[in-house]
Amino acid sequence: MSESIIKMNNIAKHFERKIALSSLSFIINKGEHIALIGPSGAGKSTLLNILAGITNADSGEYLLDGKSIVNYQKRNIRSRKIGVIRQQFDLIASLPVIQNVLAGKLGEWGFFKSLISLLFPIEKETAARALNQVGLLDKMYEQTSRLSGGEQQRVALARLLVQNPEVILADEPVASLDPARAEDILSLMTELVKDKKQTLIVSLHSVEYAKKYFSRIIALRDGEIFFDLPSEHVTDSLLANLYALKGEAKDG
Amino acid sequence: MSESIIKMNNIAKHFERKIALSSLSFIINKGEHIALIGPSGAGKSTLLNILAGITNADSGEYLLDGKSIVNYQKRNIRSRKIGVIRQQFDLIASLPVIQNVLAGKLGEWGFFKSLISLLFPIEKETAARALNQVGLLDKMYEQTSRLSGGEQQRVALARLLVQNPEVILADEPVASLDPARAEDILSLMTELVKDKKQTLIVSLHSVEYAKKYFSRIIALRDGEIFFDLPSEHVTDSLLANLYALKGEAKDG
Amino acid sequence: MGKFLYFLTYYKKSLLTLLLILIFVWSLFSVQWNADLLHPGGGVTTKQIFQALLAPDLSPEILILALESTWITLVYAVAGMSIAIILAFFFGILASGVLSTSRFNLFAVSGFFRGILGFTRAIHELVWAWLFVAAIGLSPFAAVFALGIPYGGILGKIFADMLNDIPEEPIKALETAGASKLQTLLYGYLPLVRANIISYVMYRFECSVRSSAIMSFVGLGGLGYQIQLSLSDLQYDEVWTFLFFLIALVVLIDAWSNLLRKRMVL
Amino acid sequence: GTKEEGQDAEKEKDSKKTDAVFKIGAIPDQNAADLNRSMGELADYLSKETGFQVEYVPSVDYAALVTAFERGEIQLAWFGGLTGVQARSLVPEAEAIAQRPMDKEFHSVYIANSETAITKLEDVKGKSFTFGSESSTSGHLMPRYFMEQAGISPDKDLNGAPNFSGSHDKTYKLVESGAFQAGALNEQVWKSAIDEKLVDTNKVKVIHTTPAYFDYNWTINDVSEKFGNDAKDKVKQALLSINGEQEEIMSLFGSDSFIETNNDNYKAIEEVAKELKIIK
Amino acid sequence: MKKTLSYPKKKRSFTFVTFSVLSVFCLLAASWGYIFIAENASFFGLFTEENYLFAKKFLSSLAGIGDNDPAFTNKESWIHALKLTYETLQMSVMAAGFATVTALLTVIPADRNVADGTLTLSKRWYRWILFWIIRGIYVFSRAIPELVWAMVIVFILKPGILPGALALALHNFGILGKLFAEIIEDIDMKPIRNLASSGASNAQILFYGVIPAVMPKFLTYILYRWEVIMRTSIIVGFVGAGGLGQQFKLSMSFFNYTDITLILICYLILVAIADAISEGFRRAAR
Ligand SMILES: Nc1ncnc2c1ncn2[C@@H]1O[C@H](COP(=O)(O)OP(=O)(O)OP(=O)(O)O)[C@@H](O)[C@H]1O
Ligand SMILES: Nc1ncnc2c1ncn2[C@@H]1O[C@H](COP(=O)(O)OP(=O)(O)OP(=O)(O)O)[C@@H](O)[C@H]1O
Ligand SMILES: [Mg+2]
Ligand SMILES: [Mg+2]
Repeated sequence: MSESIIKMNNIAKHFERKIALSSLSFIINKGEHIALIGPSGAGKSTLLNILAGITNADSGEYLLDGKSIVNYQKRNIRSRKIGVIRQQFDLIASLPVIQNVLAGKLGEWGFFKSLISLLFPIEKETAARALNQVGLLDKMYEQTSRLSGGEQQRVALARLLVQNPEVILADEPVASLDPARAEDILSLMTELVKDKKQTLIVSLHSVEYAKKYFSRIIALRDGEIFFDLPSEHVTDSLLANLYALKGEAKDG
Repeated sequence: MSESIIKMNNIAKHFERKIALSSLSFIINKGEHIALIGPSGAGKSTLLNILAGITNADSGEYLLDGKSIVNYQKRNIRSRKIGVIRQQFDLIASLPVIQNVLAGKLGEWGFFKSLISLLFPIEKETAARALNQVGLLDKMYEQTSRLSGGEQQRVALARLLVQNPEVILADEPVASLDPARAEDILSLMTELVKDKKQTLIVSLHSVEYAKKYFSRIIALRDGEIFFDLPSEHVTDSLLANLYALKGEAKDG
Repeated sequence: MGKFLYFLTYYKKSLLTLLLILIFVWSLFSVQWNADLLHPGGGVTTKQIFQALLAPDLSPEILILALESTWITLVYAVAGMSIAIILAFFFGILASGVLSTSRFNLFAVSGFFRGILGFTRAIHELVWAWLFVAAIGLSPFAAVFALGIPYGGILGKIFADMLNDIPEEPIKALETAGASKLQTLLYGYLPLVRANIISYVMYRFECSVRSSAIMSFVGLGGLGYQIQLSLSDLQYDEVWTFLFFLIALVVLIDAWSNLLRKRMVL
Repeated sequence: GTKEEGQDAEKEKDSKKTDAVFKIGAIPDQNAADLNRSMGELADYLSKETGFQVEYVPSVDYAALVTAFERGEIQLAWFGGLTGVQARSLVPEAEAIAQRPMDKEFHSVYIANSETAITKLEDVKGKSFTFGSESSTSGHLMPRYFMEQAGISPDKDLNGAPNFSGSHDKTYKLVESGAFQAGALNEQVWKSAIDEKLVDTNKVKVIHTTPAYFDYNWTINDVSEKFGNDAKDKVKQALLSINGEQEEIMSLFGSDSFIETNNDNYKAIEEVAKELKIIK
Repeated sequence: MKKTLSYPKKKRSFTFVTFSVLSVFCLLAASWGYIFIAENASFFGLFTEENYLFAKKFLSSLAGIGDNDPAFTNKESWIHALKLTYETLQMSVMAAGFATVTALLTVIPADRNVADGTLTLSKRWYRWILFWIIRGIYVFSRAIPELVWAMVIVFILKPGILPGALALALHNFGILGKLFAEIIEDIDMKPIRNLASSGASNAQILFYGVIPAVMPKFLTYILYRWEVIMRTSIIVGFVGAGGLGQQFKLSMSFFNYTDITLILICYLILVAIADAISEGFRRAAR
């Protein structure tokens, strides 16, 4: 079942004079679970943004499910293929939980349906089922800003369940959580994704988690692929090299 | 040389109905390096604030260098005993780096001296030496807000060097840094402190770092001491218990 | 030279502050500072005004009149604000450019609407009032429009700025979930600015009450009209009564908006 | 009987087929409360006499009244000399129809606070000074004219720029209180203030009186379209037939009757205003 | 997995926010109702041919049509107007300056966090009394519009720039005081506590912690208020407090429409300049 879903060919991206990604190539198969690691500024977020179609690469080719990403300009079409989850600031804090979850349906709804739903939530069932899966059913009508960091992360997960894309991208989804909560979210995420055979690409700061929850690790450094290996082949010396400092003064 | 510097006896503290610390007792010797760990809401920050004299305990006895903390009401006297470092938010972002470093001298200076120094920094030498030690000499006149997170943490460290207290408290000093920078700061901190035989108490989220850089670990959970052991005696099963979830719903 | 630049950046804020202080000092030279500034009888008048402050006219007729004028003042303020909010909503969204799809659109459309908002708020509401009275006569609508137009400009600009200052992550997240521009407005921009915009509108409402009070100076009723009549008869005690009603109204709205800000969750 | 009159009025209204309100106004040159009361009564009187539904519209500002008159929102207005000229130049059909006997020979008085050493007009040089409204004939235009005739430039020779108090009542009150050392106002307001003991003559004194000029008048708008061709004559008759019986109304005007006047009487004022560059 | 879930019901409660929303609707209905019914105003009555003609006549008078010597083509009028513009500029700067100085002098005791001792980390009983007195003065001075202050002050001071500046300053003193106090109340306490823990006294905290943190915001507000003062300066002139406004009132009384146009042009230029300068300062201070 090694059918490829993402193909990247010589992807490059720079901001003003800063090169964020230089000539990246890799292939990702359907159903793979991938961790993206690397020091600050390595280009993880940039890569995920390109994968999500939020940022456009300067050059190179990006095929999503066999078709170039330019065929996915319409957001509601793209949203069925790819979903993104980041830290809690992805949610609209001033809306109730249920609205944030139902936002995963916006790609399917028209303008008036979404306007009405803002006042009288439609498809409550869908939202309830997703919230139940992440264990937050009782917070359905709570204001999102009142939830703790870990709970907000679960709400974002519930939104993705409602959106139900083929590929799920996550940028440091557990950076601000304590160890217990972080592991909780990661295991929940990998569990839920397995059911539906979705592809998962997650950037992480912690090598420990990357090894524990993901089968393949792609390491970036200075915008290049430093290594791309199955988790069990990643050695401590490789990691030490990956994170080696080039002198603090250079960052900032 | 096991002369005690901090003695805590049945210290308790609550906020409204919430018990943050319940009847804590321990002794810390001069020159010890201690890591404080525990899940979110365990009371780490509260304990550090009490140690720093910023918060007063509801009950119990706290002896600093043999005298009760009430004898240190005068801030400039206390500041020679105890210094605090937290995340970058602790600096005055709109002042230049040098002023933030020299603020460590405020306890010694009179009003007019400090007013003049705000316009024409005095004791530049002292500041320069401290900044050199943390490797930021070239950023002396930079606006503090322009520095990166890691650099700001170093500025806070430089201020402590100038203040030169006997005990240094740090609340999650590396929470927002990537692994390389986090380790860099922790090793720098423990290094500098060793030279002057200062006592160091640091709260951390990462058990890994706690074991690597500190000789003694105090673990808090629900406002009580869960364990207080030399680092090498801390086992994985102890840690698993420490962070065990009681159901997400209870936090936040 | 390098050293000079260094000096400039290090002391930039102090130098700017110094410059502002110097400009202020310059303005002080426009006045000849001597006893001549005061009317020979200024002292007497001051005394009379302060005596009246301690003994405002509390006779029933004046109180009823004050209550009535307070109501009219409030009516014009509320009506003016409702027009201002409608203007600000549409113009603010267009001026912020959050709905623009292309870069050209962004600059052309938002530039154009920012220009309109800038013009409407550049002219003081009393000048608008005078223009309207001259054009459509002494109709209550002259007062309502005169309030609504400049306030629409102010609110619209702030609204646009707030929309522009929103962190982009939640919006990006909505977009990746497949939301169209209009849907991001509904589910992202509007809920995110709601609390801020409401508290700003409340603050402006308080200002509009004061503005509505002075609309009378072009002949439109309200508290200002009574104040002007009493002042022209030199009845300082009545003036203070009316002023106390105005202050009470302002304090009430201020208290309301404070409470609302506290109760409203972000 | 009053009942019959009421019925007559009713009938007349019907015959004109008009339910438009006939609005009168007056320049706010005096105590606003008094003005409201007397003008209200005048409106009642005119309703009774002419059969129109007459209403008094208060105004806070001279220029605002002229503008309202121009827009046809006011049918009949009590103007000063200057505002009347302004109004009639904006509405060419408007006509001055009545004035008080005293308006043929009107005067302004210059007053000064008793504690100052001012005894004659020339003494106001270097003193603080207040006019009434800038649009007032007797409170600004003519006093300014005669000051210039006497060699005093109000913009240069006084202590500070001259103030515009807004009304005649306010002028003498400000001078009495000492807020200003000297001022100029309408002689008739001054006299009635003395009669009614509103002003303390120990504190204020008259230092000069101007020569005579034409002043206040009733000016009627172009009303034939709305109220019929005879409306102007009716109103004029009603005003001219006021006599001692309508004491309440006339107390405000400080007179007991109105006499006829016409636009030409005010040519001189227009000349003065042009000379002082107040109108073009 | 098509099992129906029993999800929670939305709880509805009558909160202060719902109360406010209801009151707003009542106020709206009452206000518009009053305007349409009690004042008998008709909106469509505005669009009569008569009104159109007046508006047209008025606008063409402003544009100087039919006037063979409009003020805005006359050199002397321009010189006079520019002199007044200059005066108005001085008046507005002076007003902003007075308001700032007085607000700065009073703002420290007017902060809630000073009164309750969280900022200074020490309590004094008299601080609350001082707090309420100063806050009361702020409310008093800002609730009274500039125009009313000006009307009172021209009784006391001779006509000119100073009464105008004072009237504007009195009103803005209350506004700036309140804004300043709110900024200090919202200050981030962490750096302050840290300064305290490195031994700074109250005065030192003020200079090293509070002032650097609030100064940029203060500057922004001062400049922003100055823009507003600029706009309002024309208003205080209406009652004789000097500057462009006084001339505006006189020209209105004498129906010199082109003069009014000229003054409005100068006024708009002034407002535009004020906007540009204050924007420039804010940029530079960033
Ligand atoms: N919008 C931007 N404008 C300019 N430079 C940018 C922008 N976004 C990213 N960069 C730069 O591109 C490089 C890669 O950034 P990126 O955010 O992808 O790193 P990252 O691996 O996600 O780092 P972190 O772990 O800190 O999140 C960095 O040097 C960053 O400074
Ligand atoms: N000012 C306060 N008011 C009310 N409750 C408080 C306050 N400060 C702390 N608490 C409560 O006291 C408990 C201990 O808090 P503390 O901040 O010490 O935890 P912590 O161990 O530092 O957690 P974290 O790892 O999240 O920083 C928590 O339940 C917290 O909610
Ligand atoms: Mg990143
Ligand atoms: Mg903490």
